[in-house]
Amino acid sequence: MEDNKRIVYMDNAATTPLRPEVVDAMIPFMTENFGNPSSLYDIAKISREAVAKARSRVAAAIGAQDKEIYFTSGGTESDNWAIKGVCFANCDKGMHIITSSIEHHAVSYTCEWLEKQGFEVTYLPVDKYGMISPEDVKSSIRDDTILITVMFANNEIGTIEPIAEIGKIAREKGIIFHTDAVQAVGHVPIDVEEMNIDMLSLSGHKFNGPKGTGALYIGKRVKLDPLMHGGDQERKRRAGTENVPGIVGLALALELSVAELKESSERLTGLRNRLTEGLLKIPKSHLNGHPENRLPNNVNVTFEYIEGESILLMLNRKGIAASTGSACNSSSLEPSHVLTACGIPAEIVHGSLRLTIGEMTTDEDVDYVLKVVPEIVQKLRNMSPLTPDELRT
Amino acid sequence: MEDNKRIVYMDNAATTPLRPEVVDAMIPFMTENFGNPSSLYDIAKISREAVAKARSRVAAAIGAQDKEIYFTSGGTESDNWAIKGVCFANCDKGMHIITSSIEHHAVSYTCEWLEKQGFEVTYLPVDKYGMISPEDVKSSIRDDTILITVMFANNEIGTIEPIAEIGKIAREKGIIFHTDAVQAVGHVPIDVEEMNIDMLSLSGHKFNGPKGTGALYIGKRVKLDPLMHGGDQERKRRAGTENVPGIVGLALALELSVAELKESSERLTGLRNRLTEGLLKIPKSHLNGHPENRLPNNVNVTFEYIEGESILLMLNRKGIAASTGSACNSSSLEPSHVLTACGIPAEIVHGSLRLTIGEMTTDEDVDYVLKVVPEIVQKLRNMSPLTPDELRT
Amino acid sequence: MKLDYSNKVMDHFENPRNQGTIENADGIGEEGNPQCGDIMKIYIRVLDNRISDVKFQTFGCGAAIASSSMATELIKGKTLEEAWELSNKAVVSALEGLPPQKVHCSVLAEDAIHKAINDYRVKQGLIPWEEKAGKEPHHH
Amino acid sequence: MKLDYSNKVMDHFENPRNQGTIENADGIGEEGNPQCGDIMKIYIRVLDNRISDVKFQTFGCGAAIASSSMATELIKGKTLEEAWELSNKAVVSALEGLPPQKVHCSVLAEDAIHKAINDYRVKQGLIPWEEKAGKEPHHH
Ligand SMILES: Cc1ncc(COP(=O)(O)O)c(C=O)c1O
Ligand SMILES: Cc1ncc(COP(=O)(O)O)c(C=O)c1O
Repeated sequence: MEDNKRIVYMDNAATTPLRPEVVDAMIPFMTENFGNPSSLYDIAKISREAVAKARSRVAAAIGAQDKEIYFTSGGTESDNWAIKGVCFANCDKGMHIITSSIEHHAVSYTCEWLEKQGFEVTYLPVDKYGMISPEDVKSSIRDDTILITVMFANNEIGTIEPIAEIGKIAREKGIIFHTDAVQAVGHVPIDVEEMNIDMLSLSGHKFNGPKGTGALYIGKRVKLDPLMHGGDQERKRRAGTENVPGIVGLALALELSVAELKESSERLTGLRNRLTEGLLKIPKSHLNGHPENRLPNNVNVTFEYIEGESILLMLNRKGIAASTGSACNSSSLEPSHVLTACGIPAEIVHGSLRLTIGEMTTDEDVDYVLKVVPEIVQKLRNMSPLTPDELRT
Repeated sequence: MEDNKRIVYMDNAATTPLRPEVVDAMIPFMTENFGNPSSLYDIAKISREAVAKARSRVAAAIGAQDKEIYFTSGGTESDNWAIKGVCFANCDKGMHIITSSIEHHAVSYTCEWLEKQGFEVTYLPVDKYGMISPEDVKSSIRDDTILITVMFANNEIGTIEPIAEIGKIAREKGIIFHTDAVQAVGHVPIDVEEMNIDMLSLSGHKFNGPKGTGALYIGKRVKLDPLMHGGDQERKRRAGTENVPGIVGLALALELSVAELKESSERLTGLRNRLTEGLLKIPKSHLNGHPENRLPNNVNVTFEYIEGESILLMLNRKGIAASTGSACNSSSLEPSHVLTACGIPAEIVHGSLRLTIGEMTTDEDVDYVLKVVPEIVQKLRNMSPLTPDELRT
Repeated sequence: MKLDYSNKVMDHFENPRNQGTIENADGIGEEGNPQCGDIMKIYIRVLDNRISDVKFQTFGCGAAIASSSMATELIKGKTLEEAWELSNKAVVSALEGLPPQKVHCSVLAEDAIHKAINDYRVKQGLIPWEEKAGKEPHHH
Repeated sequence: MKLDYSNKVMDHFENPRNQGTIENADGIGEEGNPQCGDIMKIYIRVLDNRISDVKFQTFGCGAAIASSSMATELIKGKTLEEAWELSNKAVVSALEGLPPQKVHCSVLAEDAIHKAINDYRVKQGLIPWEEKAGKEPHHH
């Protein structure tokens, strides 16, 4: 690491820093107010009331009722619970699930596991922008379809899906509709009633709340099995001693995010657009995801002839934290299933860079990134055997 | 609440206060070191290394290897994962599980749910002290038994089970042996190798670590499905962005507990014995659980003619936080399944009081409790229609 | 044990009114059983068809004790007809609410009072009154 | 992307040695393909049966670039026989280790060098050397 270098964090889709006021709200529940909310004595009552207040805050943030909010250990648990819970509780009605081909692995691997248990899964295709077509959802519905699960916004390319339309179709057919809104909650307006959403997953650390915390909204009409069997917590649907500081932190972070949503999303959209335009000035670069229907904080660009991990390593040297959908992203050497589903050719899929901005991001950060990235792309292109001569320097 | 009253927390089996040094160790990971451990850049590396160090600490505490430790969201998740994970992965070999009739609901309700999925479960009886007999385990083993799950120490009555003997039997028969050691870890010495334990559940907030954190030890020979499908975390076995502060806190708290175990368990045993002897001076009172083979921090006494919740409410008035296995303990009005399994008659099972001491407990606390409890018992007995005249005042 | 009792409940639990027995009571009613974790015993003294004195003994949770205390307060000085009409709902609302899983305790109080009144009537050679149909049952 | 590269890897990644091309090279070897995310191209100049100069071009991750840089360093000035004997293991250990999922990058370097040497041999009218049996394969 170079000393005294500028640090620019542009991986807010991976995780976000906790807001200082959220840390402050959590601390008392890590110190004196440590009571188990299920107990009867006074310090337990403080915890219990804090959890109740947190539940109201989360409910208000997504247009739900308090008793429809269940706290979990994160987006992954919420997704697993929603999908497995509905499938196990409703397999007498049918064993068919509809999902998309660009879901987060918390959804897609859960579906694949259920296939091994005898369920059938339809993985809907997406267009080149990563958009799912409500028509496709409609035409995939069968008599034995018990669940539709489609993400609200994609974590890699930022595309926002037509959730309200899909919700309407599901409601008309009486099929439970779950959405993985981990990347959307706190970033775009959501109303579960208006959008006909039956279940919604969210994760605290994606909106400046704590890691290891999440929630699942479960509408009143949904029948589902627990994923966590055990104690009577969460109205007997999600066992386990409540993570009180985590719950308090998640709820406050969400309330603050939603309160500032309009203002902050305008600001981020401005930064995002400037970043995108600047990066696309680099020759042979392409924007991934939808040009307009996308998260205000997401930029995803592919640079031909170079590979993502080496871009990231060089960015890290310059103090810039970012992400890629490249092969080297995982130990499996598979290129991103999302970019592949969008039809990005295999030869160039490896050269993608995801920059996700956040509350901390400034105009100067964008300037800095727009100065550094072209240099790095050029340096790696000079090194690559694929680069055409006219792009070498 | 009376003002300026003494506060005596004797519900450490429900949850424990965080150690101040553990809070201090967690804070940096809630503030500047917020990186997602799966990422490549420098702040992520700090998180990654912290998680690796935490894993070593947990492994060392129970005699396991680092790569056998998997972090979870708590004891409940560890139990659910261990049991469901083994059952789903091994159902081709058999569908029979052996467990006890005094397990925590995180185990027993999981088993009951698996029964609905077609598994068969043997619930072993216990003697009047809540002891499971290794002979019973042995004679219950069938050709299609794939899992034995027996708790290390009971959460209500503190009885410590003959885990090493059961482990030996399981190993000889080649059956996977899981133990819910949530109440034992950090309180009694444990060595998974010596005791032939294949899987072990633990929960951070039971040894002065954070809530919403846990771990599952999974020995190398165990094949199991994930409970949390999704990202590549935890060597692809437990998906979800790591709760870095939680993991760091759990591991430090465990390391400290184990380092001090001998000393603190001697001290607690002394306090426990004094508490027990003092309470048993009350006429028509009985000790629940094993008189010697019990957790150093657990006292569980039944007082005839009165009911647990009313004892707790009066104790709370006096600043004493405790627990009961009474009917009113849960919304179901069922008396404790543990006391019932020990053969405590239904008429008196309701009058039980659990006092679980901890690091904070002092000699003065014990004195205070021994002064207050007899008064309360007498007050309630005077109110009860069941009390024989000679016990009224 | 997620019980958040009202201040009224806690007051009656901590300072129970009319706790005790009446020697040679005119009527005694007992309801509940120890297996279920609650028993209520009501003693009444009747003068000119009015409950001139009432006492209770209760084995049970906070809500059971508070319900006994409140119910006895509500019938003290009332005519037997008025006392018979005391519903568990009236006890709950006088207590400023009970947690749902504790409402059965108030039913217990109503039932015990009915038993005490009928015990008195039978002792007087009168026909016991009948429980209203559709009354909320006391679940066990 | 849980990659913790050694300082050596990072040094060779950030300051690659022998990066570039050789005009009218005596031998050129290319290995890998863009679908898999890595391609390595090795250029050699041969003088008196020795590798008097060597350059590489690489498309790929940090480990691929560092492996190319290190492998070229290790064969520079060596006889063709010595260069042929360079194993991927030697590259890994010179780099002070590679994460398991990145070891294939070092295999790529070995393979590309072999191809360059055989390209030279064929151009000289010699029979290409054969790969040892049981050599660690370069997985794709
Ligand atoms: C769309 C989406 N779903 C689910 C998850 C899983 O959330 P967590 O890692 O908090 O469990 C993530 C983030 O990693 C995500 O981006
Ligand atoms: C024996 C036992 N197992 C499992 C659990 C569940 O642990 P947690 O509430 O941390 O999920 C507990 C504590 O509640 C317990 O005492």
